Amino acid sequence: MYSGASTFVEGVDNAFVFILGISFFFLIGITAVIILFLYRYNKKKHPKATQIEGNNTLEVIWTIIPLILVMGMFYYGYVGWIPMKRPPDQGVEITANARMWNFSFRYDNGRITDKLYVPKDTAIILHLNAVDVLHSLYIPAFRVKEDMVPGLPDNKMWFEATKTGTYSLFCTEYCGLQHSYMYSEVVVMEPDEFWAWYADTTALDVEVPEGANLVLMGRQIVESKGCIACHSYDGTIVIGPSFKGKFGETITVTTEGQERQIVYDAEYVKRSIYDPDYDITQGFRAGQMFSYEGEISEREIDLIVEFLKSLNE
Amino acid sequence: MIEHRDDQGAKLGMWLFIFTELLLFGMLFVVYAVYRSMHPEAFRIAGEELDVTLGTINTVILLISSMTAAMSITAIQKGNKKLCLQLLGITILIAVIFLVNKYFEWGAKFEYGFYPGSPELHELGYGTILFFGLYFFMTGVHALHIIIGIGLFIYVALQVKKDKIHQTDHVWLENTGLYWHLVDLIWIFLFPLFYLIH
Amino acid sequence: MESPTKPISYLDYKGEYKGILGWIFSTDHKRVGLLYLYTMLAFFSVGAILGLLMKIQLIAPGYTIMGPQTYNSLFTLHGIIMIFIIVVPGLPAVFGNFFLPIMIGAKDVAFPRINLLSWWLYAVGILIVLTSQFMGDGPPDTGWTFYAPYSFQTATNVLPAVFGAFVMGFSSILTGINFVVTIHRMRAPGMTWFKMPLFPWTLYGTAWIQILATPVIGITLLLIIAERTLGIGFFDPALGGDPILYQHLFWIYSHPAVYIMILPAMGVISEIIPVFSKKTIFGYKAIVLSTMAIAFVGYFVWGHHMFTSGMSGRALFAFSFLTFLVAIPSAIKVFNWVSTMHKGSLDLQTPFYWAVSFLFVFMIGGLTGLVLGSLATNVHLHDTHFVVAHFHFIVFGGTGFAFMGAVHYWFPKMFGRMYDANWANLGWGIFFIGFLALYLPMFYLGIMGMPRRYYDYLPEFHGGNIFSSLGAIVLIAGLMIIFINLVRSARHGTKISEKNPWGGTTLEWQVDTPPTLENFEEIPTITGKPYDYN
Amino acid sequence: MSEEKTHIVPYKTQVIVLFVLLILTGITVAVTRLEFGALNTLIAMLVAGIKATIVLAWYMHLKYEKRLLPMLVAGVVILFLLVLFVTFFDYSYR
Ligand code: HEA
Ligand code: HEA
Ligand code: HEC
Ligand code: CUA
Ligand SMILES: [Cu+2]
Repeated sequence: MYSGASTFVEGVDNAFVFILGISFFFLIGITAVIILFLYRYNKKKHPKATQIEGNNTLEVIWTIIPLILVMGMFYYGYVGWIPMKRPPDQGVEITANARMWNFSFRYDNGRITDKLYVPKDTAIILHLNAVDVLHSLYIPAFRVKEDMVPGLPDNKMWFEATKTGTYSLFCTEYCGLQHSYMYSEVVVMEPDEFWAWYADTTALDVEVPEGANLVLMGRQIVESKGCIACHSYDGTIVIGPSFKGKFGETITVTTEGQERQIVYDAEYVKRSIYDPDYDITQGFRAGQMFSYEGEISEREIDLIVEFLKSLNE
Repeated sequence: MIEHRDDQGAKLGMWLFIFTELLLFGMLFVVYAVYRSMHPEAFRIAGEELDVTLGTINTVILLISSMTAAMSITAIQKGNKKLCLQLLGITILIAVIFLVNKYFEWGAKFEYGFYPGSPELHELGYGTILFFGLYFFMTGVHALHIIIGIGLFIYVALQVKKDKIHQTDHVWLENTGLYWHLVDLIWIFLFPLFYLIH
Repeated sequence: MESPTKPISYLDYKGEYKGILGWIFSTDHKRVGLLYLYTMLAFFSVGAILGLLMKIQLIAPGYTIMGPQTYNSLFTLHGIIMIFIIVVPGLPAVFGNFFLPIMIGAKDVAFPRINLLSWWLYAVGILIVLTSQFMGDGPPDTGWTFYAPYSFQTATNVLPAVFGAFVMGFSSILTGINFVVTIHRMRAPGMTWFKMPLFPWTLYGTAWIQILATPVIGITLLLIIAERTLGIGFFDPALGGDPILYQHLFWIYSHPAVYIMILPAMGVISEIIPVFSKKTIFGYKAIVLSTMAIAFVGYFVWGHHMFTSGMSGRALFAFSFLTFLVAIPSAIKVFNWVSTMHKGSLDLQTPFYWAVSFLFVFMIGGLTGLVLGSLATNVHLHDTHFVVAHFHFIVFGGTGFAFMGAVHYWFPKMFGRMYDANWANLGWGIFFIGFLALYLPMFYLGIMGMPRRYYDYLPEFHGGNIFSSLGAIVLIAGLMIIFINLVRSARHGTKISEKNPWGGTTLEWQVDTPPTLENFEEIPTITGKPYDYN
Repeated sequence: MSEEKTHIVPYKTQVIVLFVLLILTGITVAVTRLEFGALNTLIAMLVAGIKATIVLAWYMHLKYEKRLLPMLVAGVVILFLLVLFVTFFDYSYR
């Protein structure tokens, strides 16, 4: 507690300490009284009970006092929470995108990452987006959490980190098979360090250096974008068809209700990534994979194709 | 096992059941209210697609059937078995007419391509999809209640005929009547909310 | 109607049908109660074993004994069984059916046949839920909350699970209707409202929630079914639907449902404590009023399950405020129970052990509920293991302990035999220790930030999980002792025919042991208050 | 136990009630043709409310029952309205 990793920590932990303090007081107090009674008024020591019907004054007292305490709890909780709902006007705006089962973060200059990089002591405003089902973005160290609801307009959260370092970031809304692997990290940097990182636009789209290993690059993309959550390299079927030994084959798909034969080529892979529900592979369902338009560039798709080809051996 | 008759108790039980029905439909009205508050314009335009005349006719006949149902209870209380049976007959007949009307109404919507999941609806946007989704679901659940009501009335009429339900023992009839009025009550709200949006 | 010979006990009664048929077609409220009891014990064992399997999986990070798909369907089935099959019907269906008529001086419930129908619906509902496990597409994996849109995107068999829950909802409604009418119409002459014992009072409050809240889940589940089969778009964001509205509807039922679970438990505790203190209950009226207050206010706090769902800030404010209000009546009850023990003559028997340990775990569960009800802390703790610990403490600890207390308390009356007290107490002790070891570490894990419904976790959460998993194994030992003792005693325990082994004052202790078919030869006339020890 | 005497509602009353209901139906349909803006829905709901009350009171015999039932019905309606109201705490301020 009181880790001081973000500006919210203090307010939240105050509420914690206040409520837990009162709770421990009552828990220990009442338990002690019960144990005392068990001993004092045991049948052996106290064979004849004294009948007491009740006492209205006491009833009123033990209604009013808890009421006051509870209002205190409500107040602390409210005060600790109110800043979370009031994002400042100025700040670094980042769009957080969730899908089964990975996060991606898009910065204003077009940079897309799978970890969240933020500067210290600066308000960060996260615009929350989900493609398929509910997810939730949770950074325990910062005491923030908000659901990512598909279709909910203007859904956002904010925080201001106060210590550099790397912190866990979880998905906390159950979202299916790999929910527990929907994990990422927040990297808090010194502001100048961050802005230098930010200005490095070479990372905007993939650069393919001369003589690079295209297959390896493709594989890295497939892994960082989370495709392996549904597609395997070895022929096992997870949620979608396996990538193994498919490229160049003729497969059966359903297109607009019509079954047809189609060649698994670069064009088909591209369509499968940008418009997955157009061709539904036989034996699978529409609506599982969502479009990666805007998240995976055409150049990246070329690399993915290179990688897929390599799986034919 | 232990035979014991308690008409007041039976009626109380029926009322409690009616409460559950009220809340069941109540939640649908909550869903309706939420989506209408989100898409007021689309709901208004979509509402104009519905046939007010047919809706009004159905409202009127349902009200009449409510009256005949209520009268059948008076008849049995007065010991007039024949009139009671006639009134029950009219009620059942009206209920069937109501369903026939619904059938044509739904059929017409289907012909225009307005049914859940249809491509036409998808072009018209979220508000329209939701409006028709609710329209079909709510009137559908209501129609289901009408069908159950018809079944109950037929059963009750047979019992009247066999003199199982008579002047001094008619809770079954009364409870069926209560159920029927509930179906009417719900329609009283469905009608303006779907057909008369402005 | 009265036979001149000595009336026979409900257990020996021979009706139209013989053997098991004489049970599953019996409209006798006592037999229906036992039917529920047996069904529940069977499914509690299943649900509990699922819980144990989950704990074994969580004993170390990564793959231990199952893959993620199995884990996800396990907690779904565990949640559905425990909530819809065990604790929601739980106390009302078993002990309510058995003792409500006797405690208010009636020969049966108002609608015995509908009562039997309730059990049948319940059994059919269970069967439908079970089919979901064995059909083609695999067991459902949505969690017991069936959150949209995942619940209609997953390929698994969500439909039968949802439909089964829907059918069980009907059963619950019918039980509720039956109880309200019974209490309104069939109290013995002289038993005015404020002379009614507290267990019937809590059943009355519960029955109202069953009547007024269950239809909400009914229609919500129907909407999910329509959404999955017809693609209507009520909650599908791709068609304009609002997933948060689904959560509203779900919790409009499911929050009141948690009070369906706890109110009868509080009633049981209010019976046990005075009897074993040999002392009239302290503040009878305060307990009655707080029961009704919980039932009413509990209807308006559902939003505290949705603090991070994207609701408007103002709604959060209102729901948090109301959540704190609803805690007060529970506090009042705790104070009254403890005061009842004051200057009593405490007879430490097994049911009393359960009642006192109930107080302890209920306080922990309730007080951590307050931590969750507060806005700032909920944002941190929502959907973490802290929540899991909270509700196991209050559902398993609260309702479960009360259930155990009730079984031991009413056991002699129901079966006409006594259980072995030493084994029962030993079982209780081991169970209690295992319980604390199992769930206390989860609070810590939650505060550290371990999300719930996680098949796998980071190494930093390992310590707490080991502890917790070992606790589950201790718990199992205790539970086995308790079960075996009860089952054995029901068949071979010492016979008793004494009407009132504990010295209780309510009507069930004035009738034969075990009760006769009609409970009372003659309906008694009530003059005094319940719990009168003068 | 059916000692309570049930009240018999005369046919005439029932016909009169039907007429009132039909007139009210006419009114709602007519009002839609007029422009009152947001008031339109309010009027429609008000008229529907009146109709519902009439059905409850006469056809469903609430008028002739003991106090308990009407009170319960009112309670349920209030409960429903409160739920609706609380739900809109969310939707009105999103
Ligand atoms: C029997 C069932 C039961 C009961 C009775 C309760 C009782 C309470 N619950 Fe719990 N709750 C659940 C079952 C229950 N709960 C379940 C199943 C879930 C999870 C569902 C899911 O997501 O799967 C849940 C989740 C849950 C949440 C949502 C957590 C989240 O997901 O973010 C919250 C938040 O407010 C909450 C709060 C409370 C409160 C304030 C009470 C109060 O009523 C408690 C009142 C009791 C006391 C306060 C203790 C006794 C009093 C004293 C010792 C005296 C001193 C007291 C004072 C000073 C006030 N509960
Ligand atoms: C009544 C309610 C109830 C009860 C009693 C329990 C009991 C247990 N629960 Fe349960 N639990 C829930 C209700 C309950 N649970 C709910 C509603 C959820 C949420 C689901 C969701 O997220 O959707 C949940 C979720 C849940 C999780 C969280 C999953 C996750 O989020 O990742 C875990 C994890 O450990 C767990 C564990 C256990 C364990 C170990 C027990 C144990 O205490 C069980 C004790 C019993 C045993 C250890 C077995 C002993 C018995 C026998 C061997 C039978 C012998 C029989 C005879 C002789 C007749 N439960
Ligand atoms: C949530 C699960 C999921 C994720 C994540 C996912 N897919 Fe898919 N994918 C599917 C499913 C299901 C299908 C089959 C249905 C269809 O054809 O749309 C599919 C089909 C495909 C196909 C056509 C394959 C064939 O054999 O016909 C390709 C190519 C593909 N996906 C590529 C990708 C890439 C590249 C990524 C990552 C950037 C990805 N997928 C991420 C579920 C997923
Ligand atoms: Cu994404 Cu859980
Ligand atoms: Cu709750």
